[in-house]
Amino acid sequence: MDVSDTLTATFTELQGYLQAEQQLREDIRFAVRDIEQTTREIQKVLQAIHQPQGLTKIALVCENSRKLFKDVQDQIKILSDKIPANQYYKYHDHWKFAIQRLAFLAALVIFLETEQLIDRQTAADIIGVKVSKEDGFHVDLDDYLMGLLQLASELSRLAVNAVIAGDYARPLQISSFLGELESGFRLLNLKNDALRKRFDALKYDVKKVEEVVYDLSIRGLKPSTET
Amino acid sequence: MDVSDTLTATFTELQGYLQAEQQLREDIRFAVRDIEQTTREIQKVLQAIHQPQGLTKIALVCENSRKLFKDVQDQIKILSDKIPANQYYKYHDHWKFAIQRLAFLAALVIFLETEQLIDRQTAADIIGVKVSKEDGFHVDLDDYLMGLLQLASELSRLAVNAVIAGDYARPLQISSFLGELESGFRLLNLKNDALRKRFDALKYDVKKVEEVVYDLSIRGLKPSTET
Amino acid sequence: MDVSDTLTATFTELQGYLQAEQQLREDIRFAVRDIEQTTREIQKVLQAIHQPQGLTKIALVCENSRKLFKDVQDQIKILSDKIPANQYYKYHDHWKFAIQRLAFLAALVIFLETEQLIDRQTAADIIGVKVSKEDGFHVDLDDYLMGLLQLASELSRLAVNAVIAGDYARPLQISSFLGELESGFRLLNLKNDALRKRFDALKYDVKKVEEVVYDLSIRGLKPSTET
Amino acid sequence: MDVSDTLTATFTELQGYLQAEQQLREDIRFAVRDIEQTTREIQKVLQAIHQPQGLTKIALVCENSRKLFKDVQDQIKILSDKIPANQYYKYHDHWKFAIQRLAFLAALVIFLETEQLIDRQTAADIIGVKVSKEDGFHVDLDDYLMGLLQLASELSRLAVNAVIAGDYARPLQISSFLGELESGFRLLNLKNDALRKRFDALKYDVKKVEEVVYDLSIRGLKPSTET
Amino acid sequence: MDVSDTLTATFTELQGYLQAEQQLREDIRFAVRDIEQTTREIQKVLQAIHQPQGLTKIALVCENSRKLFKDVQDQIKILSDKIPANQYYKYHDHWKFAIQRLAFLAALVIFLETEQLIDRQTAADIIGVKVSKEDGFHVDLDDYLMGLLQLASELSRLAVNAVIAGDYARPLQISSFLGELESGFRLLNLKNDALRKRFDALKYDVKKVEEVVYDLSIRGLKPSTET
Amino acid sequence: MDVSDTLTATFTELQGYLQAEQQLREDIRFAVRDIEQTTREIQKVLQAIHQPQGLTKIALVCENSRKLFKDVQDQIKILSDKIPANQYYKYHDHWKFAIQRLAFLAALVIFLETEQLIDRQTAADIIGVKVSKEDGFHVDLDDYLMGLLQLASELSRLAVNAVIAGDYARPLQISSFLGELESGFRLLNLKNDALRKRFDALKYDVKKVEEVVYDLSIRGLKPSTET
Amino acid sequence: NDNKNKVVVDENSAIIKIFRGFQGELDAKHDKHERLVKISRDVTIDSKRTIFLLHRHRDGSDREGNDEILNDAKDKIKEIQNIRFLAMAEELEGEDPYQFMRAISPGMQEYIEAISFYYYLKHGQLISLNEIQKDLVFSKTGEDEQNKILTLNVPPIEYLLGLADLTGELMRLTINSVGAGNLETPYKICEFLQIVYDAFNSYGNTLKDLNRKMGTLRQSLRKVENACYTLHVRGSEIPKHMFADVFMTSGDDKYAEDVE
Amino acid sequence: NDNKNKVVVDENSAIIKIFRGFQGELDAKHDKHERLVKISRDVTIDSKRTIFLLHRHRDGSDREGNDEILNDAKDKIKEIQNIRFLAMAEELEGEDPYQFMRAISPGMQEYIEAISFYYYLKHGQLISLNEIQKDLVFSKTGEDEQNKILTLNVPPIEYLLGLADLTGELMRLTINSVGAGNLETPYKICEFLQIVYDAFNSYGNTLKDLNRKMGTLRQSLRKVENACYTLHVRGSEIPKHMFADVFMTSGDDKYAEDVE
Ligand SMILES: [Mn+2]
Ligand SMILES: [Mn+2]
Repeated sequence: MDVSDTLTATFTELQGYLQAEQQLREDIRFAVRDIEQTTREIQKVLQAIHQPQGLTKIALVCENSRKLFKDVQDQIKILSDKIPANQYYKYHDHWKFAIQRLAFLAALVIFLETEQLIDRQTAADIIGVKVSKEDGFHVDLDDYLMGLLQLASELSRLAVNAVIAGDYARPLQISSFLGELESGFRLLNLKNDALRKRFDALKYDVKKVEEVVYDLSIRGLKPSTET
Repeated sequence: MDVSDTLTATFTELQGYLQAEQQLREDIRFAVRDIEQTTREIQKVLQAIHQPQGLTKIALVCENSRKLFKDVQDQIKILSDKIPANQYYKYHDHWKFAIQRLAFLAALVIFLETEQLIDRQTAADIIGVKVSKEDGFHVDLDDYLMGLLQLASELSRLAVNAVIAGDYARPLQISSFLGELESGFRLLNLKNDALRKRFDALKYDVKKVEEVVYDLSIRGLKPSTET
Repeated sequence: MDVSDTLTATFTELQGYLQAEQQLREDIRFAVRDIEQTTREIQKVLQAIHQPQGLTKIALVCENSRKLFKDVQDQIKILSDKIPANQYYKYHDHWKFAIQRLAFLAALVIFLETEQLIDRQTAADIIGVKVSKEDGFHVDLDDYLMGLLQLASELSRLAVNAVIAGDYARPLQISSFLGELESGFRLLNLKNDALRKRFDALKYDVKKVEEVVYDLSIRGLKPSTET
Repeated sequence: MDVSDTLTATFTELQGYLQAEQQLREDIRFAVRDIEQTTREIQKVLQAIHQPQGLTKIALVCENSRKLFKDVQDQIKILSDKIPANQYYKYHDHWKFAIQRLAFLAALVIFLETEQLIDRQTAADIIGVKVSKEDGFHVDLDDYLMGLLQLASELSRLAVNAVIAGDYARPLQISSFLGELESGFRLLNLKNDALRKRFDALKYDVKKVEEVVYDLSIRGLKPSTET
Repeated sequence: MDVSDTLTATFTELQGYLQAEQQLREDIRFAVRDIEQTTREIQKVLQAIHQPQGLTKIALVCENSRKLFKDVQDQIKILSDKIPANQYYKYHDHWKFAIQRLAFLAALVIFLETEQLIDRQTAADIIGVKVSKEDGFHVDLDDYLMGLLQLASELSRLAVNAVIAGDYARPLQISSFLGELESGFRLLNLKNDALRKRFDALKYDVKKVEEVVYDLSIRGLKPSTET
Repeated sequence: MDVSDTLTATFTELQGYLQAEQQLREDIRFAVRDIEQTTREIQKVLQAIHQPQGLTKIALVCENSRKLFKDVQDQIKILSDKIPANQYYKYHDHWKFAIQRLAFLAALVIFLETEQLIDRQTAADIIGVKVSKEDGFHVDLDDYLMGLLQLASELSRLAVNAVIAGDYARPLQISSFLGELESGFRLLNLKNDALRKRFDALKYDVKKVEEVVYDLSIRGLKPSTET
Repeated sequence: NDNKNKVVVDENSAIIKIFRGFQGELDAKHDKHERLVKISRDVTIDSKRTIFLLHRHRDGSDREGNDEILNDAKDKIKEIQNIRFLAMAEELEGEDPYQFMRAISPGMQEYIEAISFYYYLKHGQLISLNEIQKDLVFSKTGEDEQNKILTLNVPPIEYLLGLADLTGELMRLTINSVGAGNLETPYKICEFLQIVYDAFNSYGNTLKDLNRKMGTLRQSLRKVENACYTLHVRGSEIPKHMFADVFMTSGDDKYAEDVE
Repeated sequence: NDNKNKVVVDENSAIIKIFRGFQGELDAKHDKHERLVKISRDVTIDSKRTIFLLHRHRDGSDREGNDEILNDAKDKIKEIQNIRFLAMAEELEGEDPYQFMRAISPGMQEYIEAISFYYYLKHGQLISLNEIQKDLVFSKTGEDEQNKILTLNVPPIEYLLGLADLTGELMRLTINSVGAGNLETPYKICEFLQIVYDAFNSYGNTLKDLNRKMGTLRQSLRKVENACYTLHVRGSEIPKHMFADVFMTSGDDKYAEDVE
């Protein structure tokens, strides 16, 4: 019959679409797993800064991380090639946490190298994605901001370990950086629950570092070179 | 200070992005509300088919619905103009149910007019969207399928009311159509929980119409013109 | 200390306020409990219509219910005397379900007596409240509508039991009534979640009665007096 | 130290209490498990009524259940001997569901034998407990009522299966019984949430059986002996 | 009809039982509300210890609490007179939290007065209940233990506030007491989920106080009188 | 009937199987309860290290724990004798937490005695199990690792209490140990949710000890013997 | 990979040495788990497809397509056994199978559902655990050229859980049969489900997973009973002279007696 | 719109006539509700911004920016009153305000939080309900050119709920103050919160919404106490000769006695 044949053809075609989508999710899962693996390796490398001699080897540590970021870029490429135009947000949940973590690690590298806040373009370049939604596979704004908040926690820990390692200038530098970062976040009208919650933790990170600076100053250990 | 200024500039820019997004969600909410309003009116118009004289006025009912669909197309245009490229799925949850409902109503009109299953292209045209993700604001495959399943329930009710109105041919036509539809869905490997659950209801719709046909046949009321 | 004293004074005053309110809620609870008790009795009286001989005793059943409604009016008076001006909606949650149930029962009595839809004024008079909020303790429009939706369910059950009792005209009368009621509700833009959800049940009730009429039609049992 | 020693002594003593209580719970668990086992056996025996030939063997089925109820009485004795005075309700949760189930099964036996509602005394006698709290291990009123509500569901299922077995009188008898039961429950002001929820299911059971009677009526299958 | 009349009689009787029970619950609610009111007053009196001058007024604070405990004893009497023999645990949930709170407050008074752990007999005497289930209205063992765990949290807060008030000895005393308490609890095999969960909080409280003592130690503020 | 008989026979056979398994689970539960009791006693003995004089009595404390571990070995034997070959993981959930706790306690003893990480063989020997699953009742690798993570928390608490007790070298030793442990864990690709979650707590423990070392450093209390 | 780590990890540390060993062990276990999950997922998909295919079977009718459908299903089942389950058995060789039960259980249950559905359609009987087990014993030539027997153990509990799911498919079969005018199957299935339901009920609360499925089982049974009921009351209306006409597919006239 | 409906709706039906009336009434209520939600949302946003602004205030320090911040905040608050709340009062004229409480409550609570935070920074005191109420009485020229008084009623419960939220902001203020080396504010806030906490505690379970906020309030109090504690133990370490140097911003030497 006519109706029946058309209908079967239609549904056979639809079944093709559904299967393709299911396969795509599978592929994404695998691609993201590889990215997460490299991310963990970068993190392992960067942990060295907390060790007694760590701060003396910053250049080497950053260099090694950047090498691994090259791998990340390739893996991101593999992932992003799979995502059809217009469908970034359809699958966003799959890679969101990985991208946040990478944004954090990139920001840490840039801070260690330049004492500056990473901007979105630089973060995107290091990770191997675009800055803007319009250009394709990008770093979502919320995810970039999450990365910055993770950076704050890491730096507050670094301030403590720097003192142990006898580096009294680093806490001042971190304190000033975190103060700026906090001011920046204050400018944002955060709606997003996850971001706002994480932002509250930032204040504690700032406070912790300020206490370290306070400890240094009452003992006369605060380097005077600071302006 | 240098760092501070850059940082402030960066965050002021970011704040702009966040606010724009919040505003966009607000705009989408309003646009979708208008669409839902017209959708309800179309549904009201099409309800007439269940009334005693309803089946004699099908042409008029369909014509009236199609006029309202013109309004929908304009409203969809307003909505889709707001959605930036690549971000359909970021806001999909906002309009998903409205589109499903529209797909159902379009399918009902087509069935009443032609006794055929609406294809995706036709559905998209009537609603005023694209068929394929690549072309922009489209009807998602899952939503189209949901619309078809809603159609099945409506037709099973129509079969009952047709008999009350003395139209004994209509149930046969519906029974055959739903049988085809069920076969079609069987071809799909449904993963999606909502779709699969709704699909189980389809079987009961089919069974209900089959019982009507059975009632007609044992009473010799089944028109013989059917092949 | 100054600050401390002011604070303590403020909070003590507020505590008095809270305690008074709590006492009032307690009183309301008791008053509502009495109303609910009478409501259950009315409902029990009206249940008789579903019994085999029930439909032959409608006049008596309605009369008995109306006697109990007199008690309700007194109990409502006791309740409404407790509510301060302009605070009806502050405590609305306490009696809302009771009023909905009473509106339903009043509507059932009117339907049985006159085959007509109860209007708000009549409902208010039977229950012993005002129609409009300006006049004091009234029946909220949403609650009145909820009562009508409950009526629909009761009537769909009555259609079934009427057939059992051999009354084949009643289902047609109910079907026509529910059809009009459904059309009426479709005119409304329901926002309220509870009403809209209950409205979905109405659709099911209408369908159920349609199926009863269908059963009568196909067996030639449908009285022909109907137009 | 002094403090430390007293404290250890105190807690060692407390541990004794806790261990004794824990042992008691363990014992209760085992005793209840045995009761549940027999309960399941009774249920299995009674399930036979749903089978095609089941309704012809009612006398035998009831007799067999009553034999098993003798075992229950012994097992209840073992359980109740373990419960210290005053502590029935401390451990009530352990056997509450078992007692509800037994009340249901006893009510089913009585209904099958006499078409009457079981009273509390009879239920207590069959199960082997007391009626009143004051006399010791008893059937809690709520649990007895729960048993009755479970009976309603079972009977609504029986109405369906009776028709399959060709017994068209049974649904009428059940419908009338459930109508009475519903009226009875309407007199109760149920505060217990579980009971109230289950009562809603009763309304559904009543409606279900009414629909069975309706199906028989409209097809002229309703036995005329009923008035 | 016969069946119908018996059934109505039965349910009318049952309604009597239910109403009596409901009334009893109402009475219990009121009695417990009064107890809770006094409990809150005692708590308010004892909160003073956290204020800057609080620790200098311990004798007065304890005396004032003990006066209020006299009121509690009367209120407990009123409550316990309402509870029928055998039914303590039927209504236990109504007053369980109040008794836990009272046990905690009694334990706090005893700790402040003697630096000792309150034993069950003392706790029961202060609250005005019995120790053992057999003697009637008593403090359940689990509730007594809950009271002790609440004490631990309160003391960990007190350790912090004592330091603010310049009392550096108190944290040491608390740390040692909580250490003992923790050892005591470790002897118990807690099955009660609520208790076990609360016990986890105790470990946290102990750690918190240890950190206070640590802060004092490392700054040379720890009083040397302690061995 | 044929089908019916086969079915009944099959299900009766399966019931026997289920009952045997249930009995075995019951036996396991009892055996594990005994192990847990001894575990709690060991833990209580080892808690002494946190007390002011605790660190001076380490040898004695370890000796006492080891005596109790002998009992554990016997109890483990009783348990493992019950488990059929190749069904260790069928019942693993019953004892997994107990084994984790024992692994932790064994690791603590070894750390106190040797300042070394316990290896799996040693842990297995102390607990009385095998290392490898081929040899029978063993310590699962995940459980052993869980034990190590619990050790980290315990040591971070010990670092604090060591400072209180005036032992300034211990925190350095712990800090270095935990740093290595963290590096070790970073080598692992943790998939297991529970382990990964617990690993996050390790990071917190490491940070806590770093802060203790920081406090010592900045006050010049850090023993210089450390390299 | 190793090179990268060397930058930061002190390979002389005793702890690091110990953990290097764990790394391999954990990875091996996780990888095996992953592979088993993958196989299990494939088994699930294949089994679901088999069930879908079997639903095209019209039991009780002599449709010529029926044999073909059963043969196709049999082929699919053989394929699952010889490819998927063989791979699974190889992975589990020498392992405690319960260690990976969470990975393999979903596939195994779905397979049991599929094969027991097939068996029911073919033989009108419940397949036994033994029969299921028999198909999952493989003979394999080892490296030493010796034949080795690999057995993939089917725990009775998985068998029960698979059967619980079967009842859902039987319910669907009933609904489809009613639609197709098949009058015998619904009654047969109804009796079958009543026995299964009674049996599962008599097991009590011994099995948590089973408990979870009992609600669905009860619903399925009620749906099947209602379907039989509908058939029965509707069947009662058939005018005698039309009887042969309407039920020509069913050679059974045991329902005639119900006609008034 | 009306034309469209006529196609299908029988306008002679009594029921339809009745429902036509309801349609207008329901729509009017919903529209008012929507408008109030919108105003309330705007109030919330403006209030949140005011609170953000106020957190730049550094209490206890004589920063010249402080006055400016307070003035800016005052302007914002006035704007909320004269634009947002006036509009709200007009919407509610002649209504039972509790009918729309769910719409206006979020904004009102956030506003109470903002104004009480402002008041605390300015006066170091708790703002009273009366004072809040006073600002929400508007005088308006009606159509008859007569002056009319519009009052937007602030229920005591909303006041309490707003205060409960204030405690969170005071906690943040404490954390910021500690960072800024401000030593007086934390102790003052600590005492303030202790009184609020005791008072709310003594109300018991009378208020469900309040109960929900008690957990947060308790946490805030503990955080403030811990902050004071930290200040105290850290302050104890300051070498005497450095004292003036470190705490030059605080003219208060009541902490000197704690220094060993
Ligand atoms: Mn299935
Ligand atoms: Mn806030």
